Amino acid sequence: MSLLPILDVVLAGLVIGVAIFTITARELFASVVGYVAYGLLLAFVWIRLYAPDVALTEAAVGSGVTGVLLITAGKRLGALKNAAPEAQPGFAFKLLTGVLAALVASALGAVILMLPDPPPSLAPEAAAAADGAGAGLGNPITAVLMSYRSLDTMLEKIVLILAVVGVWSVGADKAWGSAPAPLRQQEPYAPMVFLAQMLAPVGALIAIHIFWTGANAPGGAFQGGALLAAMWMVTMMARLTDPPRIDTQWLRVALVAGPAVFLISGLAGEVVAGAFFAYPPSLAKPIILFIEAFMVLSIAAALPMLVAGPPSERPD
Amino acid sequence: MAESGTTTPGGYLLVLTILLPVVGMILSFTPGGRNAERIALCSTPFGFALACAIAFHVNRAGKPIVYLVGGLPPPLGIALRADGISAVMLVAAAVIVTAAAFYARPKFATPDGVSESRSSLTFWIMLQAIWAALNIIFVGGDLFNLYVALELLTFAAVPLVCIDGRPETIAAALRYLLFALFGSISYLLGVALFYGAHGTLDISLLAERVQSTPVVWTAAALMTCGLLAKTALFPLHLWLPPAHANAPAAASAVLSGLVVKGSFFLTLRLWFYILPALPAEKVAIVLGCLGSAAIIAGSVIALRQARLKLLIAYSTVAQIGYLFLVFPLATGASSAIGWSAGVMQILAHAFAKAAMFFSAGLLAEALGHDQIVKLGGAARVLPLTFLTIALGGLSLVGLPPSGGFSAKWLMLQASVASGQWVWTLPILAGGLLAAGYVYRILTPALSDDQISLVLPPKRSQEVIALALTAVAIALGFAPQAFFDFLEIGRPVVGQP
Amino acid sequence: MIALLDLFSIAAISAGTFFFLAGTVGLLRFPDSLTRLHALTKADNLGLGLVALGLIPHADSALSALKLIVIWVLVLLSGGSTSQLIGRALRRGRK
Amino acid sequence: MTPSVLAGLTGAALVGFGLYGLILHPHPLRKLLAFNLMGSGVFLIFGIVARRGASAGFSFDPVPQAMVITGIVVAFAASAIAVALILRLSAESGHVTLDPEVWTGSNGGDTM
Amino acid sequence: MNELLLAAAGLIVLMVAIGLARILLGSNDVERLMAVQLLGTGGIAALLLIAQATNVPGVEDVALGLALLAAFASIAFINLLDVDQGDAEA
Repeated sequence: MSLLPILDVVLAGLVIGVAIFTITARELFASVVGYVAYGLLLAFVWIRLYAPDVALTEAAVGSGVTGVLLITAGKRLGALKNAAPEAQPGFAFKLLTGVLAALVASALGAVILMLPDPPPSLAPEAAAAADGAGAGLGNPITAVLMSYRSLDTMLEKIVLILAVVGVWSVGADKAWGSAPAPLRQQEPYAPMVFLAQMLAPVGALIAIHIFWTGANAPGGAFQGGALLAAMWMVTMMARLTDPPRIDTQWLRVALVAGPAVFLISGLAGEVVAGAFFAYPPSLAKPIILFIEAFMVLSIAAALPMLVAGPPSERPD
Repeated sequence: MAESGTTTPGGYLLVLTILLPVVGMILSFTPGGRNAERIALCSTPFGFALACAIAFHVNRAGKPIVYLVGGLPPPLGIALRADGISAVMLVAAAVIVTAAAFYARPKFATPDGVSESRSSLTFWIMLQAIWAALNIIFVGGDLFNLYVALELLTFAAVPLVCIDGRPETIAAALRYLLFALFGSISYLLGVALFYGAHGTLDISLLAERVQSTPVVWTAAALMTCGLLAKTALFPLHLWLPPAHANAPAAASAVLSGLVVKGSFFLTLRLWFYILPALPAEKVAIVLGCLGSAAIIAGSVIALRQARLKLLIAYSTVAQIGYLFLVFPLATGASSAIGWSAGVMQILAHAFAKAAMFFSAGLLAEALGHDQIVKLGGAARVLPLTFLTIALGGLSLVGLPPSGGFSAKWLMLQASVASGQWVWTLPILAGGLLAAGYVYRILTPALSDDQISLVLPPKRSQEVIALALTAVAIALGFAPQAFFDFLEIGRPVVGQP
Repeated sequence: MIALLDLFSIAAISAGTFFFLAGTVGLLRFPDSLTRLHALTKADNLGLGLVALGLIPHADSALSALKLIVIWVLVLLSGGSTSQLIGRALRRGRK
Repeated sequence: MTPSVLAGLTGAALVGFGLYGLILHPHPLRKLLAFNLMGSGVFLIFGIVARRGASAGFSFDPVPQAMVITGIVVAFAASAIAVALILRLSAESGHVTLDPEVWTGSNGGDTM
Repeated sequence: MNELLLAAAGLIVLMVAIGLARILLGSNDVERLMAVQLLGTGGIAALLLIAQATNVPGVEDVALGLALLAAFASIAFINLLDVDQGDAEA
């Protein structure tokens, strides 16, 4: 396969080129477009690293939802068209920063070339243990996330709730309890409504499919949840739905459902399987899928709420 | 290490101490409203009991207690471990969080007439989240798990800084967040390199495997750099004073007393637990120099502050500097003294500083401002508050009898015993400068000027603050058994 | 049979690649934004369709073949609607 | 040059660019973009660690990949909080600057 | 066969690269949105070809996700643009 290395080099060059564009673009808007394109490109690099799960996550969250978050922010700032009214840093400072960044990058590059050979790996252990606690999960990443590093995954969902509270807390006192501002102010055009009406149901179906296959193939709770979140945001942008009030009970329950179910199962593990966050081997797969289903729900609720921002004072 | 591979008796307490505040958070958030404060106030005493139980188990076993999450051993699974210093920190965190919760009750109770208010819900959830994150940091045995905990800590601390919504607090919070994010990503990069080099992130397994290679040095440098940014060691301290000075007093106390200690604790874990095999004398000297610079710079700037809370915040910058003297002092033959000194300094500062911030908050509410020049005569109208400030100041300056005195005395002993005389200079100079800024607060307050109270302070809040300084003072009488307890599970540095 | 399918794949994928080439040439050579948009969306969507078609014989299962088709339909749908919206934005506010 | 080495060097370069932007850009939203770029560079380095760990019939080591997924989520949550703060700051004060000089007037303090 | 797939993928990636450079470096904001379109079509085509040639499992799902997300990003950008214009007219 002689073509593959050339392809890799072109890809790396493209990623770096778009990254440079993102950093150096004069306007904020151009920079954000560059960032979204960059995220989609990174998905390729992840495919080349045999990491389809990460590719999907990076595309969905790293590029898609983060991109929308930044665009929405730029729009609300009203600063998209001329984002740099501030004093630009001086040349000496630029040079100094450039030298520092170049030093860090080259040291890092050198160290990466020095990583030990043969490389250490937990892949054999993970493979051997796949019959154990992660029983019947064909996707080792799901096994790692849900079984071996269950504490991390549970805490990561807690981080999401905390971020939602953090974002809400930035709002005004008197707006507390009301809904965040809609993602679009005026009536949308017909093509956008049409697209949203077609895309959202198909997308939701695909999201659920990706969650479901996650037990055995690339995909899983996070990727499925993120796609579902994107679809909810599509309907918000076409004004088919508006963000819910933040004191809505179903919203709160949806946000905590994932970590709460995870936590309860974790505590039950002490009774059923002899340790917190342990699963009885015969039931591991159904329990994991059960927990993941609720995590999909929590993620699908949390990401759009994070993008929608704090509750807004205007009664809409 | 044989003990790292299996769950020990009492190990389940480690999971519970993490899960208790997490459950509290979830329960506070879902129904919202007044439940949040009820749950927080009820759960903190339980947390204190759990921390004491952990300390009891560690003491009885005489070695660290371990829990394997899910019964799965590292490197694939995550282990939780508590040694002497973890247990002490757990107890200290529980005490200060409990004190902060009860102190904050009047200010952050949901007002009558509304079912839920922004600042109350945020405060109670974030307080519990900080507590959860700190508990994970104190008992976590896995570097990536600790990364998640660090992020949890940041996301909980930032909203507390800007909870009152003034623009300057938001700017302070944003600056804090950007520093903290830089810190986390730098830490995470180090984690990636450690995994790439040694195939595990478990602290005790890594300790067995690390060698002095460029990869390990780079990883350690990146992680240290990130942690220093989060700990606000000079010259990365710029975010701290505005953030800590602008938060409400209950939050400032937790931020200054505990949150910065979280990332410092991980720096200790990194150098003393993972990398004891590395010849790190130069690193220790660099950290010691930065610490010394922090002591001097922080104290000098504190001397020049017009606002009381900013003065206390800059004093935190200085007191953080002392912590970093542990690195040169806790190596070699006299390492036990240096280690004790470091832990004593963490504790004494945590309690004294929390009490000082509580008092500053009471003072600002009672007088309507916290300008130092306008404090004339305040000590006569607020005697308990100024008693607290004076006793806390005693510990910060390092006068006997106090925890601060013990810490600085032990540091001096360690520098002399290890032949590193040079470190005595910043220690003594810092003490003098601290005396200067404490004097600056107390002199006008003790004058005969007339001053009127806007609002008399709540006696319960004054008592809580006083109780915390009492702990800081009582630390000065810590028996030898306490120092022996701190030695449990400490790797011996510099002796192969 | 296998050879025939391979031949079909080769033909479809080559044709698809050609359309991508054509799209980029259009993008570079056409004088204004609207015509460039025209070149890009039409040619590239056709290109993707042909590539997907060419890969269908290699799909592991009927489900993956179906997914390839769904991918194309999705891209067509979103490409059609968004280029309409981009076109409208271009016409209204040239900047 | 193997693909994983190439990706690793790309990751290192991205960390460099991100760091440059993070320090240099005065606008906090641009700083945030740079932070995300830096983050993706770090994740790529996790990616090559995972790819290098291919063995025993696996084409990758699942542990670092799982960590990247967790890391991406956390980075997004961070961005969301930062955006909320930036928007609130501009709504309250009309300008978005982190320059501490601007914020010292109200206290009369001499913050550094 | 694999060589051919890779050659096709390489050509498409090259086209995408040229297109991206042309679009991003131009000075027209609306036209920059085409970058996302370009990646949504060319990118997915190349992705499918590379994955087929290197035997990465489950790539159809990734491509499905990318297709959805490309549409999602485009909608968000357009949402922003015509809001801006609406404001300008008002």
